[in-house]
Amino acid sequence: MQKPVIYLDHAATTYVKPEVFEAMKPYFIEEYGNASSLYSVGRSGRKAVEEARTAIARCLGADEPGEIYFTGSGTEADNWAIKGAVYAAREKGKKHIITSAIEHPAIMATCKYLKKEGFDVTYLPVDQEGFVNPGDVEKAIRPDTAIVSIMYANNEIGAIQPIKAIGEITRKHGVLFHCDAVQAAGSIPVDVRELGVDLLSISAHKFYGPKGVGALYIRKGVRLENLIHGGHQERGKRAGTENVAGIVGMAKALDLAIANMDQYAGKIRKLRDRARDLILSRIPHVRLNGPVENRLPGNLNLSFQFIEGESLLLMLDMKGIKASSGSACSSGSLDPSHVLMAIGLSHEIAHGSLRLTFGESNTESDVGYLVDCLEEIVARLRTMSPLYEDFVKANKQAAK
Amino acid sequence: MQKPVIYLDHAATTYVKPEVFEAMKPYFIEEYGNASSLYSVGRSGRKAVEEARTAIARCLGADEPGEIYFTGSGTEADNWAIKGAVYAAREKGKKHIITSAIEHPAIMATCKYLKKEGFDVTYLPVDQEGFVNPGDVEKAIRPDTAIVSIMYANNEIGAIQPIKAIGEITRKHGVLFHCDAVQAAGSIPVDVRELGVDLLSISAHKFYGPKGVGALYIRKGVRLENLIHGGHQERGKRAGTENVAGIVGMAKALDLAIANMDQYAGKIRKLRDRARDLILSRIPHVRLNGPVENRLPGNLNLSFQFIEGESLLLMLDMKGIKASSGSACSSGSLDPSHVLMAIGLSHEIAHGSLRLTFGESNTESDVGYLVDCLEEIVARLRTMSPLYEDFVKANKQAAK
Amino acid sequence: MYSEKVMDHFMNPRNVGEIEDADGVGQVGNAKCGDIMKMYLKIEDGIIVDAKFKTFGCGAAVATSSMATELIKGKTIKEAEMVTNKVVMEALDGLPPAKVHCSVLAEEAIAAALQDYRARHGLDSDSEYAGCPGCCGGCGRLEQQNRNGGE
Amino acid sequence: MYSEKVMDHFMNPRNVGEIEDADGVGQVGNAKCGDIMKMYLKIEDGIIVDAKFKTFGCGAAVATSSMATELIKGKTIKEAEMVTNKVVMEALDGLPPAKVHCSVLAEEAIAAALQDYRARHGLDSDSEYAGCPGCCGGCGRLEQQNRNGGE
Ligand SMILES: Cc1ncc(COP(=O)(O)O)c(C=O)c1O
Ligand SMILES: Cc1ncc(COP(=O)(O)O)c(C=O)c1O
Repeated sequence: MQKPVIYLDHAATTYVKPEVFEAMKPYFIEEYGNASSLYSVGRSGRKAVEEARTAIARCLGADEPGEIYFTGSGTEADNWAIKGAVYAAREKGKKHIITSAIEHPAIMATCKYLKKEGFDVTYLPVDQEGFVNPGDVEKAIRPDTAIVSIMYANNEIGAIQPIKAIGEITRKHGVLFHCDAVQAAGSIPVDVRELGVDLLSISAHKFYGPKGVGALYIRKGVRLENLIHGGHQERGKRAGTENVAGIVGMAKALDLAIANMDQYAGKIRKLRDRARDLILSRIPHVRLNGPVENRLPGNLNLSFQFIEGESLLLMLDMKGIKASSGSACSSGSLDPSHVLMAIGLSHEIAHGSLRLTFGESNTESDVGYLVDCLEEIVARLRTMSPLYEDFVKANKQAAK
Repeated sequence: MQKPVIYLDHAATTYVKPEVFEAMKPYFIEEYGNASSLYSVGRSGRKAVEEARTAIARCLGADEPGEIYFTGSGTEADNWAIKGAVYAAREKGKKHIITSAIEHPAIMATCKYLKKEGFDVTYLPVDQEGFVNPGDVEKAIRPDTAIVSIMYANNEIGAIQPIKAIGEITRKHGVLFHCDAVQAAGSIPVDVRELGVDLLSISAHKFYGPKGVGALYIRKGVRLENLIHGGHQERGKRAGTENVAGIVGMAKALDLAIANMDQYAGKIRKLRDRARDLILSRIPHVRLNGPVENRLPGNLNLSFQFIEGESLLLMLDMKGIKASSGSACSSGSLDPSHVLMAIGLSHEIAHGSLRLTFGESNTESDVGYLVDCLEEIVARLRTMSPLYEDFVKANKQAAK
Repeated sequence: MYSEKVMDHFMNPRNVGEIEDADGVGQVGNAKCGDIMKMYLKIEDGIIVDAKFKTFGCGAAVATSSMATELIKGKTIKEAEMVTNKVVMEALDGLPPAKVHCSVLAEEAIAAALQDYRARHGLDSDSEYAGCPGCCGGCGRLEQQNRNGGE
Repeated sequence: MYSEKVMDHFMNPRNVGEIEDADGVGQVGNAKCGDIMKMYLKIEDGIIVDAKFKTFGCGAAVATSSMATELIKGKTIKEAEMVTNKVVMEALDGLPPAKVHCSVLAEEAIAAALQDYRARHGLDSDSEYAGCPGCCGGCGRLEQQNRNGGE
């Protein structure tokens, strides 16, 4: 029997949609010219890049295509936003960064590096559901604050942050505001004007585009130091021969995502909710991590008490189900997810977490299969768990 | 009549070879998992990335696959090598960089930025053919020299530098040595062990691989600061979801290039030499820029007196011939190529330069057509040139 | 990332469970780090006649527990003490670098169970088992030291 | 990057050449910057009856020279002075930002040729042509000032 493959890790990466792949194809072989060259093969590359820029500017609600800069990843866009802003602000004596405790490593590791370099970093806490309080942002702002960076939607627990409210505050105080919208773009509406952000990062492979392409929105008039120096590409702000095919793919993918967003979000929200409700009703000792409302439609994050996440992942994989976990063991570090810790989970519960992120390829029947498998696997792992043994014994004791 | 398209700008970028494209394809749609994830779809991505790393390590003569780190471009690899090295050396009080006057902007702009940041940069001159003198490197080394960065082969005039001799010197003095081999890799043998380099950059789209993928060789034991911070990819040294398809494409392309190198180099050298000889014999007032020996097999760089390069490019383009120029006008800056200036050309002669870089797609008949077109266009532009008018008048005067 | 042997011992772990009348029980690791191993031993005439485990932890933790119990069954105590983390790892065709600590945990769990056996039976406890590379606390000795005044 | 009009005027430039018995000749730019424009004017009764050019420079330099000569032919001197770089650019459907200086050069070449005409014919030279936004030196005036002591 062919084992089914049920991909429930769309927040990690997505496949390239066939339409996107078709759009990219000509730029590998036929239209291969250097987009910065003068002659016609190159000009078609240039034209494709500029059309992609225009499309992405439109998708993100930017005032002008010229506010979009292509990068080699979402991580690069995040690095550029933060380092570029604080290096540019350094001469004005500004050395303070405000961010949250639940940012992606692309922001966290950048801030840690900058701290070592002498910058000050404030990590705002989040509440039990995973939300930043805009009031906390306001309180944290200092005269020397160079930038505030808060993600739009969290990659682990899907919490959608009050970006607009934060944008009003940063604007009031004249502080630069960066938003990591890597998880949001393509799943929920992202409008830089409405949000009031100055800088915003996206990454193509999160919305059915290719890996290795990102973009940074830089509001007109905002000055960043360059991160990657060299040739005059991207109007002298990001050097390196343009990844024409990748850029075309990103624009096509975002266009498609936005055209189908309501339908897509409706569908995956329904699957997600159904999975959540079935699991919570059929499996005991499960905790929902993250919020119920204001959550990415495809994101589900659960902790299964007494068991460890990596084991769970491996057993699910054996059943053909691809998921992820905030367990330390799955990342190679010793501590479990900083996001789960930030919303107040104990280490033990955090280690037992499972992230299921639904997407285009999922169906109703996937949900049924998932829940059946989970029920069986969780039970099996619990019989192997010394923690569950202790729990059962303690219960027996109490019942006596 | 269908206008022929003759691509003579292989040094700017190449198309993706069909075999390379085929190798990449599965990693867009079927094998799309995140290479850093735990389950099997991701594992096939991981496996592909590691096989690519092994192949590239082999192609470059590295001791271990673990010495190869993937980046988003050749430019990023160059930036990382220099910034990573000098930032890591900063704490030891080292703040001096040695490079040449003819490096690619990826190095030049990086050094300029670092100079602004307080580092010292020595730009070594080159001789009339475009070669760095290893003795100059030795003389320039100071106790506080953090890194020497000399390119393997120049992108404009094709001069192949005495890297091995320089490597012996840097090793003797215990100074780190970076080599930008972006133009060399795939065209001439590149063996990090034989060359004695510590760091070496390559870029896939220069050897019939995809754009937006590069690699940095980092000799085991060499410590660099990270350039892009975030997740644990590339063993914690270069964050960002791996561009699996791109990485696979780079490895396949380099493998193919090395397997066919002798044949390929022989073919394009023959075409290049024939074009050079025909042009020099049929068109008056032409100068060969760069060396005769120790030159990339596909590179030809000529200056046509009395005319300007961009005009020449545009007219060639109208004939279907794609080339490039060191003229300022083609780059958007005011000064002509720093490389042509460094080998001692006057502004006027530098503005009249034409770079023709031969590659796989070229044939004997391309050469004939090229020379015919050039002869006609050069004559035409000269009749329009006030400089040629002056020259002719002065000659008449002298003849009287 | 895991070898086939690891996956086999993870998916089909040998010796899962408890031994009700165990002669020695040892538990190492803690939930904070994401790994707990509990080892039950049945010992007769100095020979380990049965071994069982329960493990909360990753694939490697389960597999090393399984392999460790397999390796010590039928062995004398002294022989069991030679089942170091290296032996367990080799028997599993290796572990990824980030997972080596799981094999150390398995070694420590055996040691802890044997220590418990000795304590229960009033046997001479030199407190050092052959494979101990220094005191990691896995065997409970560090804790004991701390209770004794921490010297 | 260039408009169709620019490409047309580049590939088929109008009025290329010299006028042997020109009434005014102006040359601006220099080889160092990569652009030299030389403009020849034939002027009868204050009207530009013929204009020709030679240009060393990029596509935009050639196209602006061509367009500029087209625009001033048949015009009075005063009218020709209204042919500013903006007028030339608009007639070409625009130029890329990096090429705007070429249109300035064309304007200056006309001014220089007219200046030469005035000088040759002892005409009153107010030295300021309508489109001059200040002294760029293109008309030779700066040089003249410098010679005069640089005040
Ligand atoms: C919220 C967030 N930010 C940044 C990134 C980094 O994107 P990439 O891996 O494409 O560089 C990711 C995904 O990995 C993410 O989820
Ligand atoms: C010598 C040299 N170094 C670096 C680069 C930069 O490579 P990329 O544009 O792929 O970043 C190039 C080509 O553009 C080059 O020719």
